[in-house]
Amino acid sequence: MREMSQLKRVLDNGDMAVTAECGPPKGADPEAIFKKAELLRGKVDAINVTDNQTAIVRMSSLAACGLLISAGLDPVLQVVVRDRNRIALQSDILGASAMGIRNILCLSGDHQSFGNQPQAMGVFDLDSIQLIQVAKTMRDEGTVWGGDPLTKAPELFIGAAANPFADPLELRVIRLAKKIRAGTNFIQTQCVYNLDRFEQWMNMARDRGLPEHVSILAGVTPLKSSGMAQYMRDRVSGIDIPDELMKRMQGVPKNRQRQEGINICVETIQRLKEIQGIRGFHIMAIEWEEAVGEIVARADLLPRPSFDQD
Amino acid sequence: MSQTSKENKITLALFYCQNIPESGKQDRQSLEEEYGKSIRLFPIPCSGRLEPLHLLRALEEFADVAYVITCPEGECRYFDGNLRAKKRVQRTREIIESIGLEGERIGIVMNKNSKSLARQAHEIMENITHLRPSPVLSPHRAQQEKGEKRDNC
Amino acid sequence: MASKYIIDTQAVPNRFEVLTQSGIIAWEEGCLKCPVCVKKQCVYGVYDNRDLDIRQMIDSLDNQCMNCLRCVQGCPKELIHKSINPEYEALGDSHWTPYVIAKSWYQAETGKIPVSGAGYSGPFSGPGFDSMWTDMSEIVRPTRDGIHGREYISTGIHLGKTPRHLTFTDSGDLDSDPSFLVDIPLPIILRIPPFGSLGKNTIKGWALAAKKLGTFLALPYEMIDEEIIAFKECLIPSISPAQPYGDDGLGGVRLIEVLWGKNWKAITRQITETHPSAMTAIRLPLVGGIKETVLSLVNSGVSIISLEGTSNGRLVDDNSVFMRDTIRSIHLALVEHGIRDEVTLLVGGGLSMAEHVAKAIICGADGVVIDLPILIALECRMCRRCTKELPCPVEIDQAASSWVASRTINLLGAWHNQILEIMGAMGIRDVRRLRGEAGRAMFFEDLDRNTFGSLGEVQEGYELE
Amino acid sequence: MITAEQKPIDEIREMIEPYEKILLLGCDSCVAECAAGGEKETAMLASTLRIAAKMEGRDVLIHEKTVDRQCVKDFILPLDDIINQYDAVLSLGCGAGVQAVAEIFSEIPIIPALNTKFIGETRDQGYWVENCIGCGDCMLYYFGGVCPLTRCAKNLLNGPCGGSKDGKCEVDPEVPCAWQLIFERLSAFNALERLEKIYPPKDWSEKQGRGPRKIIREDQQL
Amino acid sequence: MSLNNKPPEVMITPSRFRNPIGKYRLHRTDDCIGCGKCVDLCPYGVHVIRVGHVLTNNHYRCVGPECPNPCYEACPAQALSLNRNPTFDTMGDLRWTPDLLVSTWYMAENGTVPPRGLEYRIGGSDGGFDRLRLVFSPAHGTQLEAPHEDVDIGIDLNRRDDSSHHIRIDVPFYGAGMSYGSVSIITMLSRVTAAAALGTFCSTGEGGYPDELKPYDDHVITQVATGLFGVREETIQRVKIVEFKYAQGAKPGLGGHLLGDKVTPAVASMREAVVGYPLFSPFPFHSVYSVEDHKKHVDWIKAINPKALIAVKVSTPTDVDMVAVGSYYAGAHIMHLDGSYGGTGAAPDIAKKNIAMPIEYAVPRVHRFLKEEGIRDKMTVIASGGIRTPHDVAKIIALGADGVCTGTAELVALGCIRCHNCERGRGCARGIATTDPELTELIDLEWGTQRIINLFMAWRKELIRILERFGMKSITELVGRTDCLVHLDYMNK
Repeated sequence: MREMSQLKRVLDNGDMAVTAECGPPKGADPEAIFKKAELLRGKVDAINVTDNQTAIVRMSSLAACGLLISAGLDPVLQVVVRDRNRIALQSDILGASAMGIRNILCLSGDHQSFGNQPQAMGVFDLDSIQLIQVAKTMRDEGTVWGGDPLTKAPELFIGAAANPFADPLELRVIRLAKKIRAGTNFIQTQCVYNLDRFEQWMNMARDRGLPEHVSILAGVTPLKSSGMAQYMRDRVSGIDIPDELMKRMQGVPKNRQRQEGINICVETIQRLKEIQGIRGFHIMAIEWEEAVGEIVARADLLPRPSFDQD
Repeated sequence: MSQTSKENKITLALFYCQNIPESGKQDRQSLEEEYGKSIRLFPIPCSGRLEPLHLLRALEEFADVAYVITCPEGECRYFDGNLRAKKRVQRTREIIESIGLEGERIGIVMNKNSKSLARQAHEIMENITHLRPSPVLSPHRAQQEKGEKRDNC
Repeated sequence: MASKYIIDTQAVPNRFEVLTQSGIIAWEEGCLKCPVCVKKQCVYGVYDNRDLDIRQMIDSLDNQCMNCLRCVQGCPKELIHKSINPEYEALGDSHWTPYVIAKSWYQAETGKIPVSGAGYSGPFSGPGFDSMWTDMSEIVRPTRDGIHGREYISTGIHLGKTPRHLTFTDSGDLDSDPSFLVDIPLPIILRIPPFGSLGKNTIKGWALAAKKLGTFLALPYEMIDEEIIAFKECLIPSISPAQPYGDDGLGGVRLIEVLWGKNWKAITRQITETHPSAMTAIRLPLVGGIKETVLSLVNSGVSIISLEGTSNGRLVDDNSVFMRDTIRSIHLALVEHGIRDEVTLLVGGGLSMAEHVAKAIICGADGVVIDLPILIALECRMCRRCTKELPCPVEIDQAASSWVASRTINLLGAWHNQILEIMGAMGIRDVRRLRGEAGRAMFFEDLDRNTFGSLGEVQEGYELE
Repeated sequence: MITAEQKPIDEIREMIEPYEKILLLGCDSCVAECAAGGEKETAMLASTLRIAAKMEGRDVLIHEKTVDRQCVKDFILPLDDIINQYDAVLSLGCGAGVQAVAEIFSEIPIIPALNTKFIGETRDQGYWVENCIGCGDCMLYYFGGVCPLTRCAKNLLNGPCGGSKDGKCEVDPEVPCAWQLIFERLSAFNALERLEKIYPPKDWSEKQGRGPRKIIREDQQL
Repeated sequence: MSLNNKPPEVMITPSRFRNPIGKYRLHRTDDCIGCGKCVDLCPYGVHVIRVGHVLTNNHYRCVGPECPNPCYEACPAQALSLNRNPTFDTMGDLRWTPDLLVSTWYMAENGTVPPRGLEYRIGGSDGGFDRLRLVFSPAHGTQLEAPHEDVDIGIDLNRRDDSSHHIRIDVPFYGAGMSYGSVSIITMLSRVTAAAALGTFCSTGEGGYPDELKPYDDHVITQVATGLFGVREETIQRVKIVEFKYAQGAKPGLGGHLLGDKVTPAVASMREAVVGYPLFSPFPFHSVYSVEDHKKHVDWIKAINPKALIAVKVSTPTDVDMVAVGSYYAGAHIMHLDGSYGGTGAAPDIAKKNIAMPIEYAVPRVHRFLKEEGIRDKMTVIASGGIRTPHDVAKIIALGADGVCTGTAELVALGCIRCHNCERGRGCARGIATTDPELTELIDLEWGTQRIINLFMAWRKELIRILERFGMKSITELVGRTDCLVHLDYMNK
C-alpha cells in the first residue's frame, strides 16, 4: 500500500507538480476509470476524482479513487460537503485512508439545484473550511471532530480549491488565508485564463506571505472550442475569460479550435511558471483527458519525477 | 443596626404588598425614621405588580439592594401575584448574576406568620449587612461623598 | 371695583407623577400578543405612553388609567386587573382626604374647576361644612348666570371696621377716614401652613401669588427677610407676644397680626404707635367659649379678628366639635349686640375646598384664611414627613418661586370660579351679602330630623328590607 | 409565530463592547409573545446592560425603543429620526428583523440580541414548541395534522422508525412519537389508508430553493 | 288613555364585554383533573367543559361564600380557590357601589334580581335611601314564589282631569331626559324602544328630537329647556307630553355645558348650532322670573299642542314646595323633582355635592305642602336624581312621590361603570355617553333595548313583590305611606 502521497513527494522535493482531473462515469462500469487512468499515467503526479460534479449523479468519488489505487496511481479524492454530513464525511476520510488514498480536496460542491436531482436536500452540514479542519484534526490529533480518539489516524495530504476570479477579490485572499490556517497543504485554483487578475491575486497572497505555507497549483483547462469558451464565460460561475482570448478562439476555424485551445493552455502554463509562488499545475481537461499528455509535454513538464517506494 | 448600615451606606429598596400587616403610612414612616436614607419604601397593591424592571431600575439608579415582601403563599388577592413575584425575582437574580452582580442584592420574602412590615424590614436589613455598597452606584457615590466634603469645607 | 375681577390661570405641570386612586395590574406572563390587543385599543392611549418613574417607582399605568375597564374586560386571557393604589389611599387623613388632595392638585395644575360626569358619587352628608347644602333659586327668585351671564358677581370684601355712616365737610368732601379699610377682591387670605418642607422660593412664590391675586399672605414675623419684605403691601406679619418685639423694619406694611397672648394689648399699642398707617388684627384660637372674648375684643375696638380652628376644622380645645356652629354663634352674638359691622371676622383652619369658603361665610365669617390648601397646591401629599424631618417626597423646597406662585394662583382661580358658581346658583351677587345668610343654606341635622325623625318605629315581628 | 431566546448576556456584552451609544431595538410581534424581544424584555436588557456598564465604570449610553415589527420596512423607517445618535443597534428582533433593519440602515452595525429558534405554537403559558419547518410543501393532510418532518426527529415520511416505544420517541422519551400521534389522529377519523401509501422522497427544493425563498404576489403589489 | 301593554319578554342578554366583572373570582390550578364535578355542582354556570378541559369562564356569576354548593370546597383535586375580585372593589362609588353596579348588570342580563351574594337594594352613601328600610308586617307572608300579575304598578300621569291626554303608564317610572349629544343615538334609541315596550315614556332631554325617534312618538317626552336646542313647533306637536326643564339636579342653579368636542356635525345640526363650539344652556329661563311668567310658558305649549301633558322639571331648593304649587296653578300636570345625585353629563363637583337638597328631603316636603294646599290629588309628583333600585322607587313613593324617572340605572344596564369621565377625550370609552362614531358602535341597538327591558322587568317583579309584602294591590296605595319606612338612625329612639 502506498505510504505517501506522490503529489506530496513531488512538492516536498521542490518540483513543479502536475495534477489532472478525471470525472467518474455516470454508471457502474469500472473500465471507464481505468481508461482515463491510462491516458494520464506518467503524465501527471496525481489524479483528482470529482465528487458528483455539478450535482449530477456519478460513480462515487471514493470508489473511483479506489479503482485508481488498484491501478497504481495517486488519486486526489474530491469531497463536497453538499451530500454528506460530518458523520459520513469523517467515515469516508477514514475509509479513503485505509484504501491508500492520501490526497483529499475539500470542496463545497455545486448546488443540488444545478444537477439532475434538483429536489434533493442539500446537506452542507460543514463547509469546506470546516472540512479541512476536521480532516486536519483527524490526521494530526488522531481524533474525530469533538475529541473521540481514533484507533489509527488517517494519513492525509489536504487540499482545497481557490478561485481568484470571484468577487470581491479581497475576500478571495482572506478565504485563502483561512483555508491555510485551517490546515490545507495544497491549493488547486479555478482555471486561469485572466492572467492579470491571477497575478493580482497572487501578489496579494504573497503580500500576506501565504505561498510559504501552502503549495499553490494553478488550474488550467484547455478550451475545446469557441462555443465552450462562450459557455464557460457566461454560464459557469467563477470563470473569467478575457475578451482577447475569446477573440483568439473565435478567430480560428472550427476544426483548428481544439489545437488553439491547447496552445493557449500551454502558453498559460508557461506564463504561470514565471509567477513566484506557483508550485504546479492542475489540468482540468473536461472529458478530454487525451489532451493532457500533449499539454504536459509541450509545457516542458515531462518527465514526471518518480521516487522509489519505501 | 441602623448604624451598621450607615457605615456601609447601603440603600435598600423595599417593595411590599399592601396586604402585609402593620404596613400603613405610620408604620412606614417609623421605619424611615429609623433607617433614614438607607431605606426606600414602595408599597404596591400586589407583589405581582412588581416587574423585573422595577428591581433592575432600582439597582441601576439608587439601590444597593432591592427586596420584595409578598403576602403569604396562597393568600394573594389575585391568586398568583406573589408566585409571579417569586419567579420574577428569581429571574432578575439570574440576570444580575449573569453580569457579575451578587444575586443577594435582590431578594424576596414571602411573609409567614403575619409578620409586620417593620419586623420583616429589620430581618432583611440584618440579612444584608454583609453586603458592600453596590459597584453599580459606587462611582456616583464616590462623587457624592466628594461633594459633601466640599460642602463641609 | 371698576373692572371685573378675573384670575388669570394657566396650566402648570406637576413636578412629580401624581397619585391616583387605582392602577392597572397587567400580567405579562401568558400574554398572547393578540393582533388586536386591548392595550392598543385604549381610548386614552394609556399603554402607548407607558413609562416608569424611577423616583417613586410609579408606572404610568398607575396614574394615567381612566378606569373604563375596557382592557380588563377585553383581554382574552384575563391578564389585566385593576387595583386600588395603596399610596393614594394613604394620602392625607380623614379630613384631608385623598379626594380633597387629588382635586386640589388638579385645580393647582390646571386652574380649572373639578368637573365630572355621571352624577354625584360621594357620601350623603359629612362632618362640618359637608353637612350643609347651599340653596339655589328656581323660578320665583331670579338670578343671572354666574359665570357666563351678564351680571357681575363680586367676591370682594373689606378688612376693618365699616364706618356706620359717612360724614362730609361743608363743601361736600368726604370727612370720614377711609384709610382703615382695606379691600381685597377675594374673601381669602393666604397663610403660611403650620408645616411643610418650605424653602425661600416657596415663601416668595406665595407672596408673589398674594400680590397677583390682590390679597395677603400671612406669615410669621421671623420669616420676613430682605427679599420677602419687597412684597410688604401684601404681607401680614404675625407677631407673637411671646417674642421680644422691637424695631421691626415693617415700614409700609398695611396689616399686622398679633397672636393672642398675655401681652397682646401692649404689643398692639406698640405697633399702632410705630406704624400708624398699618391696621392690626388679632388672631385667636377658636375654642369653645370664644364668643365672649370676641365680643369684648370688638367692644374694645379691635376691628379685625382672625379665628383659627384646628387643621381638621375643629375647635382647638375640643376635637369633637366642628367649628361650623361656633362661627354661627359668634356671628349671631355680634349681630345681637349690634356690633357686627365693627369687626371683620376671618376664619381659618381646616378649610380645604372652595365650598368651605362660601359655607364659612354663610355661617357668619367675612372671609377666610387658608393655609394647607396652598401647600397641597404644590403637590404636598399631607404625609407630614417633614414634621419628622424625613425628606419631602415631592421636594417642595426645591420648587421655583414662579412655579409656586402659578400653582397657588391656579388653585385660587379655580376656587374663585366655584365660589361664583355657588353664589350664582343662590342668586347672590355680592359675597358681602352672603355673610350670615343661613337662610340660603340647608343644614343636614334639621332636614334629616324633620324628614325622617318620625320614621323610627318598628313593631315586634316586622321585617326590615 | 417565530420564537426566539435571548442570547447569553456575555455574548451580547462582547458584541456591543466597542460601542458607546447603543440603541436597543425591541420588536413587539412574535418575539414579544415568546417573551424574548418585546417592549418589556427590551427595557430589562437595557437596564441590565446599563448596570453592567456602570459596574465597569464605563459611560455608555443605552436607550431602548420597540417597534411593532422589525421585519416590515414601514415600521423601521421612522427610526431614521433617531438612529444617527447611536453607534450601534442591538436588535431584539428575530433574524428576519435584524436583517431587515440592517438592510435599511446600512451604515450602522445591527447586532442580534436573540437566537431565533423556530416556527411554533404557544403550547402553554411559557411553553413554546416547534411544529413547522416551513418546508414549502405542506403534507399535513396526509398525516392527520401532525407534521412528521418537524415532529419526527428523523423527518420520516413513511411511518415510524424502529425506535418508537410506548408512543414515545427514542431520541427524547419525553416527546411523543410523531407517528404515534399520526396514527391516533388518522384512526380517529378512519383515514388509516393514508398510511398505506409510500410517500416518495420529499421535494426539498421548495424549502431550500436557490438561496432565500421568496413569495411574489403581483396582485398584492402596486 | 291607558297603554296597558302586555309586559315584554325577558331574554337573557349577557354583557357585551368578553370578561364580565363579578364580585368573586375562582382560580383553577394545574392540579385540575378535569373531572367536571365543579361543573355539576355549580347552580350558576360558572364552570364549563370544553374538549375535556374544565374552564372557569363565568367568574362573574359566582356568588362566593353564599353558594349552597361551593365548588372550591368540593373539588377532589383541591384545584379551586375563591377570592373576592379586587377589580370589583375599584369600581363605582358610594352611591353606586360595586354591588349595585354588578347587580344592575345581573338584572339587565337576566331580568331578575340577583340570587344572592350581591347587595342590590341599597348603596353606601350612608344616608337617605341607604339608611331607609322598608318595613314589612308579618301579616302578608314573606318571600313569594312568583309575583302575582294582578298587582298593578301602573300610574296615571294626568290627574287634573282636564281635556289633555289621559295617560297611564304601566310601570311607575319613565326615562329621564338625556340629550342627544350627552349620550349616543344608540343609547337614546335603546331607552326609547325599551320604554315603548314597557308601556311608558322616555324624555329626549334638551338636545333636540332626532328623526330616528319618530316611530316612538307616542312614547317620547320632548324637553323644552333653557337653551331651546332643537325645539320647534313640529317637535312639540309630535308628542303627548312636553317637559319644561327649569333646572336639573346634577347642576342646580347652573347652566348646562356641552364641550365643543362633543358638538359633532350631527349634534350641531340637531341643536341648530355650529360644529365644534361649546354649547351653553343658560340658567334659568331668562323669560321666566315669576309664576306668571311660568304660566305664559305653559300656555304657549298648550296653544301649540292643546292636548299635551305638561311636566315641569325643577331641582330641589328650599322653596321647592312653593315652586310645585306655583306650577300647579300655572297648569302643569307633572311635577318632576330632580335631586342632586343623577345626571349624565359633566357637572362641577361643587354643584353636585353642595347645591340644593337631596331628593329624599324634597319629595316629602312637596307631598306635604301640596296636600296642605289641597291639590295633591291633582298633581303627579315624579322624583328623580338618585333612583338606583326598585327599593329606591318604593321608598320615594312611600315618601310621597307617585313615580320616578330613571337615567343612570339605564346607562348602567348598558354597561356604564361610573368612571365619571363622560366628557373626557372622545367621550365615554364604553360607548354610552359619547358622540364619537366609533365608540357609538360599541353598542348594538337590539342588545341595548333588551338590556333595559330586562332591567326594568326585574324592577317590575321586585316592586310587585314589595307591594305584595305590604298587602297592597296597587302602587298608588303606597304614596306617602311613611309608616312603611324606617330610618335606621332614628329607629326605636
